[in-house]
Amino acid sequence: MGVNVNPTAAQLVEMYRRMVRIRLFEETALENRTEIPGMVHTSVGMEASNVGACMALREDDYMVGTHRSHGHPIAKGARIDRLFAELLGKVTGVNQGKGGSMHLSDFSVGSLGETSIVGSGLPTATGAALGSKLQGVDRVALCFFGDGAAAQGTFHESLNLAAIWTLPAVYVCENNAYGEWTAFSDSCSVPDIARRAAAYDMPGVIVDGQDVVAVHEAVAGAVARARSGGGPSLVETRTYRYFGHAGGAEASPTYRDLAEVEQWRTRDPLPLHRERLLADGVLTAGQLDEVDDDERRSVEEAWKFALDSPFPEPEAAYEHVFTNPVAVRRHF
Amino acid sequence: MGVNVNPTAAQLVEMYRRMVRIRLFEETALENRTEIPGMVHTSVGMEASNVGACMALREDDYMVGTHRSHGHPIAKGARIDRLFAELLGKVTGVNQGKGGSMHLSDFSVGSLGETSIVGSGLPTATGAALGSKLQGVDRVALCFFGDGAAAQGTFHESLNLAAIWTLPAVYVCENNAYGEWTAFSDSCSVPDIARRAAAYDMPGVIVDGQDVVAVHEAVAGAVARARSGGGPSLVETRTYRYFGHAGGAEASPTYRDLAEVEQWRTRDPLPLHRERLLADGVLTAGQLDEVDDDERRSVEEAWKFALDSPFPEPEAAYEHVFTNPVAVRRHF
Amino acid sequence: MSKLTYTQAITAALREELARDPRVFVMGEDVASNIVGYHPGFAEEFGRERVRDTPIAEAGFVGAAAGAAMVGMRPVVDMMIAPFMYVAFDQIVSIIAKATYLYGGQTKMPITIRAGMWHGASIAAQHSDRPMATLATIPGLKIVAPASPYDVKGLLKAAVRDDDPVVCLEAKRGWPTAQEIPDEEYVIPLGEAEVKREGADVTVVAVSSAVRAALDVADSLREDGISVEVVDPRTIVPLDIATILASVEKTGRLVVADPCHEMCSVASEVSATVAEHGFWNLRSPIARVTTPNTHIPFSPALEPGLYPTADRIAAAVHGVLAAASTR
Amino acid sequence: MSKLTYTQAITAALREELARDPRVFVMGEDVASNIVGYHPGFAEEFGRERVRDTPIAEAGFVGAAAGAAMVGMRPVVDMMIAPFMYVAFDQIVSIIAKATYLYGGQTKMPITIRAGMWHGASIAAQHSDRPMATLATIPGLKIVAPASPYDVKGLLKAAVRDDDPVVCLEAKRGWPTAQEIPDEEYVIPLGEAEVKREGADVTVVAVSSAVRAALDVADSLREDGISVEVVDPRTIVPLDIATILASVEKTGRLVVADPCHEMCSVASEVSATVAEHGFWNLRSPIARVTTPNTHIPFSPALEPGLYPTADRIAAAVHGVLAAASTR
Ligand SMILES: Cc1ncc(C[n+]2csc(CCOP(=O)(O)OP(=O)(O)O)c2C)c(N)n1
Ligand SMILES: Cc1ncc(C[n+]2csc(CCOP(=O)(O)OP(=O)(O)O)c2C)c(N)n1
Ligand SMILES: [Mg+2]
Ligand SMILES: [Mg+2]
Repeated sequence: MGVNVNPTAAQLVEMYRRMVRIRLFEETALENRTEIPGMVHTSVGMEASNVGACMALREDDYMVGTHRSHGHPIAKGARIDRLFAELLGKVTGVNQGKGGSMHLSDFSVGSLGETSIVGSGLPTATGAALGSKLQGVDRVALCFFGDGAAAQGTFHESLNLAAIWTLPAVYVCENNAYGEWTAFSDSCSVPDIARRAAAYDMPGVIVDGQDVVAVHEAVAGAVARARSGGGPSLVETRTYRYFGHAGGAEASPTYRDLAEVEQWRTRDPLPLHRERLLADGVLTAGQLDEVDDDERRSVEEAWKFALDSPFPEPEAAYEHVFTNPVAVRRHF
Repeated sequence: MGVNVNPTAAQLVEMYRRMVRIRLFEETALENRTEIPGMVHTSVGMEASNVGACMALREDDYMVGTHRSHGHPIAKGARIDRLFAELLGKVTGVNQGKGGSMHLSDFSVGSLGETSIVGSGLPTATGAALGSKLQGVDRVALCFFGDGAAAQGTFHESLNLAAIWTLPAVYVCENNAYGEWTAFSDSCSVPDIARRAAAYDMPGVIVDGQDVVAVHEAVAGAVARARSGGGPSLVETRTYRYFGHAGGAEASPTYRDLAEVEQWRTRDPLPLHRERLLADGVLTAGQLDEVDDDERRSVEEAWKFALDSPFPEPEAAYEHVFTNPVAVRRHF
Repeated sequence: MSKLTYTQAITAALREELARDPRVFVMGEDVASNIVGYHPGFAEEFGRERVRDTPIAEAGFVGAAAGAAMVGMRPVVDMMIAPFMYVAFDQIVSIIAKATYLYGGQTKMPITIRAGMWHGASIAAQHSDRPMATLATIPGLKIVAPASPYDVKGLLKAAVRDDDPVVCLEAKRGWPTAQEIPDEEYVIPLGEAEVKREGADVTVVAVSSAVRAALDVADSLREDGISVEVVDPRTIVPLDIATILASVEKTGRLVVADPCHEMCSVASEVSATVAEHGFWNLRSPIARVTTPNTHIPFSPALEPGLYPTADRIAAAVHGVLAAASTR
Repeated sequence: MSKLTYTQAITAALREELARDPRVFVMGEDVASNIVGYHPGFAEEFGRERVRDTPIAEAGFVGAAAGAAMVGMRPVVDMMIAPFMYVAFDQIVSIIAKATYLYGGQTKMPITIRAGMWHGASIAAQHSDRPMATLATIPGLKIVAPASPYDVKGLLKAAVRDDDPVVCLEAKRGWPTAQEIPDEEYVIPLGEAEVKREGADVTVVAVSSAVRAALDVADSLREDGISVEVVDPRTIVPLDIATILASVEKTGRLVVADPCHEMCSVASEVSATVAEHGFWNLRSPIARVTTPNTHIPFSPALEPGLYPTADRIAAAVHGVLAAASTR
């Protein structure tokens, strides 16, 4: 995938900005965990993978994600006020409170929905790519999925379909070393997912998932290939989640060593990229701090927007079952 | 798979015998096609693959097959009178008339049922292998599936499971170049199925599916590996079906050239093996003719048995829904 | 008017819709090679991109239809035989049926899933399913079950034009003869039952392949002086309860004939609806004529009697008439 | 007697069955690491071969249970959350439910599939399914829906010992408190309903998580002089029709409370059965209290009222009593 995909300075800054935004969004969610109904799966530690991949896309490209659903739409450019409101089940939520934490989305920026049935998004993304091809437009569809999801049959079926149909699809496996509490090596018969690309005659690469530029480069290559009619690719980002599978800190997890978490934290994607921006003279420390402050302010405002927003009216439960509704017996 | 698996002379003869049996069984079915209700998928042309693989198993090993269901149980040693009776829906059928042509079986010889949902047998065989392992016995489970079935997610899930659990399973893809009317190259993104074994870290080999000894050797190697705790393997037999997907001769098929069929018929597995037996001095021509006559007689008898057998009583429709029955409202 | 068989009516509907709207495309196993006969000449007429053969990967290609629909296409997926849907069940339930709701109306899901119900064909338990009720338990799917060539043409066209997922469950052997069909285009709105025979004594609500049998019963009982009204819901979801209740109000007696297995069948739903909302009009128990809770056996000695045959429907009609008189 | 929660009762049943029969083994995602809490210490006690973690591959491991059962094992598959079954739906329907029939009784299929129904937990449309009716449309599956800790222990043990596939649909949040449970071993036979409260005026047939609400209604209406009989079928397949009909014979009025979506629900089946076989005993319409045919929304402002709450059941009881008096 030797495409020249050097990001511009503006892009490098925007990468930093979006990673900070995800981190602050997640920290806010965890701090207010008791306010948020249902399950919460955070992307903290995985921001470089989320952002590096999404910023390799155009805004009108498509992206499909997973139950770990916060980072992807933010990386794709979704407005966070409506995402926060969704976490709280408010009517101002991007899904009007129908989806919640596991199902963020923003169709206005090509985020076609995160789906919480593990592996179920792979065919959707494949179909979005098929739609592009049938319409003769050059939009690419990117699918995020986890290392655990790679054991699902939909992985196999989707990659095979995309390959035989030469679809403009990019499959990004965010390998964060665990699916729930199961180590990757216990769910996968080979040491990496990328090598399975060979089973579909498509390129497969492994990339450092903590380095946003490395992720961007690998995915941008795959996107360029897809956009120019070269067909699908598989990119595996090696990354890690700092917090528990669903929720916050783990006191003494049995499935992993806290030392492992600490080890990964030494390569945190935010300082890594921040130092690069400083070293390369893209931004000064002061400018970087300004970005941080900016994002902090807007995350705070967005959270406040969500808190202040009203809940939907009870009748809303009956809306959106269909686009052309049919009569349903109601209970209120 | 460099196990020494040279078949004995007796085994070589038995291979011939079973191939002749399948051929005659199928020819009888086709001659009497109008007598047989429902769909019929024949194995004519694929006898070496059926027999070479099954004869690499012990009788107490397990085998799971497909909608193309006649050759596999015969190869595994099932009594053909009860198979014929099953084709006619008779009470003497191996499934008491419940299954028909697409679902032959014979649990008494380890034939755990052919299943007509394409790809659905792969998890079953995987589970039989798991059962063996849990019971601490050394029985192996073999799964036949087609080139078309290799596109199903169950292929991926099963091979991955078998690999991580080191199960005594052997996956035999009978690649007969088509799934219905779709050419293999239109359904598969790589030129062969065997190379997908690498995606599961298991051995994968391609073998001449018209040469019963070659098939036997490859599968016997895989079986030996499985039996000794070495885990699963994938074997792809390159073979061909002479007749239509479901039924008899095709006048002018649009999806393949009749010349292609003729080409494959020049390497028919029966004369190929017959000539080897002659050349190697295993049997004389007269002895081979005796085998043919033997099999012809017993196939005729078996067909007559089936014709003469009674149909099940109507109440039989209500039996076997459960092993421990529950009351069902009846209509007769 | 032209005489069309059920299959020809499907072909006509698909051809018209493919010609009308470039966003419509057909996808399934061997659709381009026309193996089942629905798509004669389609590959040549519309090209293999829009008449798209798939590998045997139902979850993959049904799910791909969902993604294509999200970006503005209107896929028509051919499942070939209804039970093959089970392989794609999660995609149908978790994505296709739920996406519009889950994402708060941000996306339409204009997908048509065509599935032939081939019962009565000696193809045994794995191939003979009639999953109308199974799918009806899933909100978010519209379901049509056309019984006749006329109905399948009009309803399939409505399905393709609808902005929601519609499963078209086709009674592949339910209407054995050809039928006169207008040459002009027509569409049958989803959710409208049809009173296929007017009658005064008993209402028979008949679904899918039971419709033809119910009509035969109505015709033959007329000679005995029994007047049977046959109501065909045609659409299972949304179910036209008003037409059913109006008929029962008139006749006071109800038989429901439905090829689903009895348990939680469409027949059960119709019966429960009338027992709840039309109770005071009932002059006798509601009889269901369904397939028993067995699987479908292969043997032709076992299979045919399991479905709602004319004989069984007629017996049920006599039953509800007799029961009423004992009141 | 010991006080056990619903989850603890499941644990107790599984531990006893694993200890009793070496052919029994447990399989599912993170069962050994005990992520949901059903299997504390099981990995140590029974080993990781018999307490088997699986990759996320539902079709693969559910299908593997089928194969293991065919060769003499008795797998207990943990689906974690009920809708994950859809991913394995073909294996459940085409293989597990059908194999005994398809192969003419040559094989038993002693498989238990455990699936938690987590509705009311703000986990939205893809995670909140209650597929009791969906599965009941499939012959060949026995289905239990235990409401209480006592019932889940006894029914789960019966499921594991049965030679047929049994789906145990667990009302994960349906019985919030612990319950006294005998220390001695007991098994509740499949197919036996329980009259959980005796009463004279109205029968409430309540299923799964609606049972607790129905009992609360019975207790509170007693104070108003209304005597409600609560019948819990406990097993959906086979359904104990006799007990239901006997109760309706006594009370003459029926409310069915069921967390399934209304369409083709278990409530519809119960209602249709009574409308057919208990019609002459009915003194008023049969009321169903179900989940409407919407999906389950995430927002806590929308979700709770959708299920059969005590308020809705009580309103239905008043409704059928009022309706009767207008006769
Ligand atoms: C079909 C299905 N099976 C099981 C689950 C339960 N579950 C939720 S997240 C998860 C682990 C997913 O692992 P991975 O794909 O690696 O994603 P990660 O959580 O690590 O981001 C599981 C098993 C589910 N949601 N869907
Ligand atoms: C799940 C499913 N999809 C589709 C079919 C219809 N069908 C029956 S056989 C067949 C082709 C199978 O091809 P292959 O696996 O190569 O086996 P072959 O028939 O060539 O032996 C198809 C598509 C089916 N039976 N099951
Ligand atoms: Mg992971
Ligand atoms: Mg083939």
